[in-house]
Amino acid sequence: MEKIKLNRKWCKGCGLCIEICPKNVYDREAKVSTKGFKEIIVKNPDLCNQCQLCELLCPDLAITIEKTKKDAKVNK
Amino acid sequence: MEKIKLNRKWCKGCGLCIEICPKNVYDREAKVSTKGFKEIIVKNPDLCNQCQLCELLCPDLAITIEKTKKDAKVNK
Amino acid sequence: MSKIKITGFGGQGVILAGEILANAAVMDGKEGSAIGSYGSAARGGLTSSEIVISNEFIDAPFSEKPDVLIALSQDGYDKFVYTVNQNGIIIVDSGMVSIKPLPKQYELQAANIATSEIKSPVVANMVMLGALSAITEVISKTALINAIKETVNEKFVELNLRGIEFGFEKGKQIK
Amino acid sequence: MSKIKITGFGGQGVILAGEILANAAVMDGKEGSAIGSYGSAARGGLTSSEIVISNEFIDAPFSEKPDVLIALSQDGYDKFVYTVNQNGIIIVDSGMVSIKPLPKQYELQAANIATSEIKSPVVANMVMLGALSAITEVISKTALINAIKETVNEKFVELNLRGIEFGFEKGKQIK
Amino acid sequence: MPKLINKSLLPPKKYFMQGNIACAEGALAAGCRYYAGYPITPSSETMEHLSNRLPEVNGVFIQMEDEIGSICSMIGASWAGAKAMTATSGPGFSLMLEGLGYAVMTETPCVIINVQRTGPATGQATRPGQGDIMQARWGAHGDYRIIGISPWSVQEMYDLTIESFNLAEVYRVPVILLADEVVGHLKESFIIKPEIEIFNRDSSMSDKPFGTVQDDGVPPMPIFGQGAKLLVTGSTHNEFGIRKVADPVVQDMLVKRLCAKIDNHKDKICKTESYLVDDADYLFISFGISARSSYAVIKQLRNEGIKAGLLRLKTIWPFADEIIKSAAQNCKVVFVPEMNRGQLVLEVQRVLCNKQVISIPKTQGEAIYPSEIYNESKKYIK
Amino acid sequence: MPKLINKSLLPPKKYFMQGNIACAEGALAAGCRYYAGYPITPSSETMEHLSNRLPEVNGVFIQMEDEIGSICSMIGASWAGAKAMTATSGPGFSLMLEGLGYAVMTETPCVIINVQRTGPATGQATRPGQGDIMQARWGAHGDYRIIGISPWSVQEMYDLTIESFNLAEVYRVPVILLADEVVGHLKESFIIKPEIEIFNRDSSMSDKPFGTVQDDGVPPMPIFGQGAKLLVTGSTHNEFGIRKVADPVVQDMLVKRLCAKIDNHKDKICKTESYLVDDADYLFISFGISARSSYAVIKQLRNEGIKAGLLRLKTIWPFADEIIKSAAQNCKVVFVPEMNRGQLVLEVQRVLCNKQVISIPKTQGEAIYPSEIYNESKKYIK
Amino acid sequence: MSEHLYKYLRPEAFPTPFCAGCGHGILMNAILRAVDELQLDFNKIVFVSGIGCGAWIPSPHFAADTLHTLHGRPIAYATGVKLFNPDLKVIVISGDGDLAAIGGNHLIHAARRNIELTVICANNSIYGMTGGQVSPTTPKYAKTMTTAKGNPEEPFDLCKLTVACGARYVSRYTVYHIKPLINSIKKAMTTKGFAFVDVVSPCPTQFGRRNKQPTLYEMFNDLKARAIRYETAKGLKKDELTGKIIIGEFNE
Amino acid sequence: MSEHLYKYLRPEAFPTPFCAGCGHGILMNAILRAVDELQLDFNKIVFVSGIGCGAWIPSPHFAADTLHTLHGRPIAYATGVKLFNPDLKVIVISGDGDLAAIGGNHLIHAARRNIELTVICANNSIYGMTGGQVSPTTPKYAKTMTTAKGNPEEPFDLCKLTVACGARYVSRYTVYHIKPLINSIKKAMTTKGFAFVDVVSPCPTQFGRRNKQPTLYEMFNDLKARAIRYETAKGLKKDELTGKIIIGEFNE
Ligand SMILES: Cc1ncc(C[n+]2csc(CCOP(=O)(O)OP(=O)(O)O)c2C)c(N)n1
Ligand SMILES: Cc1ncc(C[n+]2csc(CCOP(=O)(O)OP(=O)(O)O)c2C)c(N)n1
Ligand code: SF4
Ligand code: SF4
Ligand code: SF4
Ligand code: SF4
Ligand code: SF4
Ligand code: SF4
Ligand SMILES: [Mg+2]
Ligand SMILES: [Mg+2]
Repeated sequence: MEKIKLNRKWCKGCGLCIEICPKNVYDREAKVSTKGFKEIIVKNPDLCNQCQLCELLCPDLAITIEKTKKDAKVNK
Repeated sequence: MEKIKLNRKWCKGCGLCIEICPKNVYDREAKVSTKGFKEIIVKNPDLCNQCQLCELLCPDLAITIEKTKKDAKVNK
Repeated sequence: MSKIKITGFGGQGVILAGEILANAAVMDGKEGSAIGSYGSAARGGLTSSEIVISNEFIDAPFSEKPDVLIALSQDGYDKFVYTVNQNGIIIVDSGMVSIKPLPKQYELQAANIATSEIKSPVVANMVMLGALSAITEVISKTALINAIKETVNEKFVELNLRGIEFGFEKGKQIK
Repeated sequence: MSKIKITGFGGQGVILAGEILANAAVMDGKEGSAIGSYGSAARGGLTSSEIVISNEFIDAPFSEKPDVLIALSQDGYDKFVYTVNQNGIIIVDSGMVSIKPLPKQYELQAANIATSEIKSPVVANMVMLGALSAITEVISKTALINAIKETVNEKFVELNLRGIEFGFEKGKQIK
Repeated sequence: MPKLINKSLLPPKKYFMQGNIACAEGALAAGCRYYAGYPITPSSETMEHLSNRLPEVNGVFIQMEDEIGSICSMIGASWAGAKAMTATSGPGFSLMLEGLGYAVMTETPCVIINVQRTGPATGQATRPGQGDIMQARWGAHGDYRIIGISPWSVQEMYDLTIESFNLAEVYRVPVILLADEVVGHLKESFIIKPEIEIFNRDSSMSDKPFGTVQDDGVPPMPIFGQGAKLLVTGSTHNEFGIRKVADPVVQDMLVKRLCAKIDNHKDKICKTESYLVDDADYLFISFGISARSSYAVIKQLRNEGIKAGLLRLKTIWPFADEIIKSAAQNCKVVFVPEMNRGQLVLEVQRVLCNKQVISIPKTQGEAIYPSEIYNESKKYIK
Repeated sequence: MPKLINKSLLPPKKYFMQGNIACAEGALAAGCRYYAGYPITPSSETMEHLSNRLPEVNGVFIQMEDEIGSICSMIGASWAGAKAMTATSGPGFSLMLEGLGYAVMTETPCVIINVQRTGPATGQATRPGQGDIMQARWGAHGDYRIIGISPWSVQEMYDLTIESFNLAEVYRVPVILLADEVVGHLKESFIIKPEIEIFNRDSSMSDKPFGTVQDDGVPPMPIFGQGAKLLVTGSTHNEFGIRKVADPVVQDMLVKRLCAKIDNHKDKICKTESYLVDDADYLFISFGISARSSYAVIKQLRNEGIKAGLLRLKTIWPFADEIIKSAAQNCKVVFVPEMNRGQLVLEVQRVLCNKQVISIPKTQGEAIYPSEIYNESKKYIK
Repeated sequence: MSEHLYKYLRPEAFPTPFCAGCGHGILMNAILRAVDELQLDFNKIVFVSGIGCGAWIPSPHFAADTLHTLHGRPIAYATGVKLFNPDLKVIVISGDGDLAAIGGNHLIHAARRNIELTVICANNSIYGMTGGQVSPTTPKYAKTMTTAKGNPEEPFDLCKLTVACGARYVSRYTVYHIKPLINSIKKAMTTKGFAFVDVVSPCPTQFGRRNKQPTLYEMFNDLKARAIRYETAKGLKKDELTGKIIIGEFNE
Repeated sequence: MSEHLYKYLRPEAFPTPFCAGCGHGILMNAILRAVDELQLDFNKIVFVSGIGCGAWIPSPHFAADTLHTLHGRPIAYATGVKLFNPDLKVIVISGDGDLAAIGGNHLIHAARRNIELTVICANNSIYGMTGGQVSPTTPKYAKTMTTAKGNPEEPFDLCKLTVACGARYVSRYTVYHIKPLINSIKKAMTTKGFAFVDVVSPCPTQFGRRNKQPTLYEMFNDLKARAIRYETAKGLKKDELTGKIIIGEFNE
């Protein structure tokens, strides 16, 4: 089960996740897609510390951070 | 020249002048007039101390206090 | 069908009188309607009430040409006196109005009666209604009394009824 | 009278292209009109522009049945391809659109040209206008150039002109 | 739509009451339990009466900050399940038009009382007029239909207020009671019957609260809190309530249905009353207090041996064109007395193309009197 | 009224411009120096353009808190001496109606641009419609007249805006430019001529700023600060501006004059354009962008040998009944294409009683296209 | 009123249409005194009012340019007048219902924009003209035509409100406190920016009658009892201020 | 957004119609989190909104009863819903133009009346939907479509305004301050009375582009730089606060 789910259908490529992630988890594809921007990719999922910033701040509700057990309480 | 001018055409007989005058200058006639109230009269003009309260507070702008010289500056 | 107009100035209770009259007619089992019209300022200006009493559905509830004019003030008298139906009558408070010499005109000093006899100038309107009841068939005294009892604030019922009585007596005299 | 329709998605500069085309016609001494229509969301949705060029007063400024369809996106191509006038032509960005086999259809990869040759994907629209000018009589290249110089922000004139040039060359090839 | 019979709230009997208050009582009898309004002469008595009466029946009364707030809050309450009403006069009605259009678009049952005074603008605030007839029909932007009803007596201020609620609920449409200052302030006798016919909206759960199979149908209207997950919007929407702001077909179907659900049911909606119309050579067509003066006139004319008749429109909108056509079939001249510069007459002229249709307008801030109608009509009566 | 010739503000030449911006430039050319408005699609470009341009010509621009504030502030500015304007669309226009009535009652020159979109309610905000025609005529309470004008091109967005100001000044009446989204957003070529005909209000001192000798006259309009001690009121008033809220005669005279000053000058106000009307068997009557599609249709029909003609109403209100009657005299069928459910057609039917008048309505949030008009009319063309 | 002020009046408009004992007449007097003491050019003042008894104060009584507008809209009209001709002094006089109920939005926005207007609220805590319905300044629990059991709502403090919007000068006085009132109106009229004066003006007919103060004099007694100076009020707790009328200048 | 919140959405409404990087989507997430953490019954909530981008937050995205009303009027509609059925939780979500420009009057009156509504202002300091015109919360000197040379007007502080009207709970956060924002929305939703949350929500398209912050990230940096806590702000002078965004709870 992957920790980070990126809903490409909803993402509009604003790039906030890339800028805001403290762990440099996200990046863009090299080529512009038919949606008119370079799609986002989860480049380094393993670096994620589950801070949830991206999930909470993604303006297109396109990111889910699945909590692994040990972190489950971090953001209660 | 009279010191207190009462404009009967404008007065509606609210009675405030009677109540408010510190010198008891005003009174009412005995009989109801065709305007439907007992008209106001200036009963004791000589008692007036020219405080101007009645002039300033008459809601129908019906009272003028002519200032005699000695008091002329009282309300500047 | 009777068309009545009551006229006076604001504060004389013209509208109330009209409503009591129409209501009384309804209590008598008839149809009754009342329209009050206030002057421009609603305060001291000309006021009048149009009452229609009928045994069937009232068509136009106006008293353009009243069968009875009840005048409590000079302005009202002057404005409406020539609108009265040719067989109509006028009941006028001659203490308040300097009247013109006209036929079928009944005079009483309602305001004076109210002030001196009843000690309440505000019931001049009831005095006029009482007189109306005595002078014409338009309304019965009983109906007026019932209407007052139903409409008027309890505290003032007595006063108003006295107005009716005095007016009725006076009406009988001048009839 | 020529009726042109340009279609694509929001962000491809479809509306601007239409305006430059119509404006160019005006600079050529003709009458030109342009109507832009945005999709429901104005952001990424289907966008199209209707241009009419004429020597006299333009009656209805619509391109219901365009003489030329310029398609930059699949959605727009699919929606309008069968509305083209029976003698009309289609100019399509075959890098963006999977096309149907149709006569009088001119294909060029405008977006790719813009990205790879001009290093600016946003001028694909100008590439298409350049091609239009080469393929048809509808508008002269000079007029397009003048219109761009007049309309476009100075900083981007150069870029847009390059789009026209590339498109014009490509157009000549595929004509 | 199932009809209910409710007991009247007030003891059944003959009353002597003001029109505006009879209207308030009619609303209560019809089941109105929400009133939002803003004071304005000559309609304020309705609101004043309801400010006392609604709490007695567990209803809600609120005086809002203005008329815009009033109509909007009324619409909100209707979606929360209320039979809701507001009352106003010209200036306030002018402010409600955007909200009126919203009520039409969202198919929200509600009742607006307009006690008409003399305009335009502030005009003569305490004086009667009938100058808002066309405004009721056309005052909001875009294409739509409403129902407009005109009472001519205190009895009808009661009865037709009930009728207004019934129509609003059945057709999911705002209904405007186009009263005037005369009937609003008139006091006269009227009868409250023991039982009242009531129609309530169909509030059954539905996932299509804005769509029907028929082109002219009225969809069910679930209310808030039922779990229907309603999408209520004044934007163009499909049967589910989903916004479709660029879809030509949805727009067309919606507007057409909003019009057709009223137009196609004219025969059920339109109420008129005929007085001596059958053999009339001279037909008066009127409404509200003007019709009452007209009634006096036809009686007078009949007394003179002139065959005059009156067709009174209780329903002004939708316009009863078929009824009018058939009533006017055999008459020579049609008169339209009204307290404005000629509004209803335009519709009558359109419908009665080949007749001589005479406008009898009055804009003097007074009722139109029988003598005035009589004198004017006599010019055309040979 | 003395006519002035002003130099145009922009260099005279052929331009390529958006309709809404041409409208703004027309206003400036006409002398507009005050704009108050509130953003709304599809009219906002006019305001945006003026926000930049007005300060350049020492004019005043303000974005108000809403449309009510906009129209009221515009009226205030007009009495301070400004040629003043606002622009809006359906929902905003609905909010302006009380103010519109006030402008009529106080005889305040001002111009309202309504770039019509698809209603009712929020409808399809970015899409064209022509559904506010009747609203412009009847939207405010009471009896009144306004002038309503319909441009069909960018050229006319410029020219007829100037004309609107001229008429507003001459007749002291609010003028409504009934544009639509298509002409508002259309970009096309148009010509600015070097000189412009301008009419200004007569602002000479007068103690009777609300009364004239003629029953249908326009009084002079002194402005604030001149020492005229103006009494401006939306209540019924006499020639001096004094409130007369219970005087039947004053009310009657005022309302009659407000109507007559427009009605009696129809011949000067109403502008129409005829295309191939003289021998037409089939007459199209239309306005705005619908007229342009109609124009394409008559050309097509003529090509087929069918005698079709177009009468285009530049002036919708007052309604050009005489012109329409004479244009339609010899035709067989009249068609009225419009982007609503049939509004103008009602007036045409009233006026052309004995003709077959066919409504060609469209409410799809799209322009009405030539093919649609053609197909519909062909059903009646033999 | 002092006869030297008669020149500001249209005598034909008198007697006023106000009820006997209406506070609005006192305010009328106060405004003209202020104008006179400031020696303002009456021909360069435009008085703008809405609809209501209070709105009748200038129109038709003042022999100046007057703009009697729509209910709730005088500030919007005034904005147009002032912006187009800044040489005019523009003074808005209207009721609490007019300015704070239906007109509340124009009030707060004009204050925010700091348009140079003098706005005088003839505040009788009731809708006088339409027969005594509750207004947004009616005290809690007071009886009105539409709150027969007592007003359940909290009223606005219009001074707090306009201060929160950024108004340059804000004050409140009652017509009973006539001299400070006149002075405050003068200050408002000379403020460079938006000025607001909330004037408590008794309505014996619609408010007094229903709340056991049927005459102006009785209403004055009530005002006297309830008035408290702004400076004093600052030291008090919320519940100590219940029922009080804070008078004075609110800007600091 | 966490998938356990998907149940509150209508998936067919996604992707949202908002521009890339629009702050309103973040607010959408925050509101649903608050609802979820409070375990509110979603079938008993009515979301009311006006017209504007912000007004689209609940409608059609939330799988609850939604009432998408007229521009400026959601609070008036909400008043009707709440008064007639007090068992419903009524939450108003709309833009700054909607709530504070055209809708300002309903806002202040609902606050005064203390109607139990949760009002969330999706405040992007601009009219997003109509193309970037100035709004009553646009900072002074900022560039907009109708203030190309910079906004000459002072903006409202909507928190001060609603506090002055008597609102029970008033706060401001930016969407960047996401956790305190969610907590504050929760407090607002459980307030017995009128609650107002002013949410600063960047609009890169219409505001950012014109003011040198073309992306959401740049706008966030600006918010970070300008935000100052209410408690801190209290100690500062007016000019020290110029350009600052005061965040925190405003009721004391
Ligand atoms: C749009 C509109 N709504 C309502 C009215 C009715 N109306 C006239 S005056 C008034 C209230 C006046 O109250 P206020 O402003 O406090 O003045 P006051 O009479 O108390 O001095 C109202 C509601 C109106 N004229 N216009
Ligand atoms: C009565 C009315 N006036 C104007 C409009 C046009 N309009 C739609 S949204 C909007 C502004 C929206 O701004 P805001 O509320 O701040 O929301 P945002 O788009 O910025 O989120 C306007 C003016 C309208 N729909 N109705
Ligand atoms: S923040 Fe969200 S919408 Fe923006 S790029 Fe990342 S995933 Fe896409
Ligand atoms: S949860 Fe935190 S660390 Fe993990 S991807 Fe998101 S922002 Fe980066
Ligand atoms: S205060 Fe004025 S109005 Fe009242 S009674 Fe005295 S003189 Fe008359
Ligand atoms: S001036 Fe003073 S003392 Fe003289 S009459 Fe008036 S109130 Fe009395
Ligand atoms: S009703 Fe009240 S405010 Fe109006 S005139 Fe009478 S006392 Fe004054
Ligand atoms: S315009 Fe602004 S507020 Fe509207 S969706 Fe785009 S970024 Fe968001
Ligand atoms: Mg008041
Ligand atoms: Mg915004």
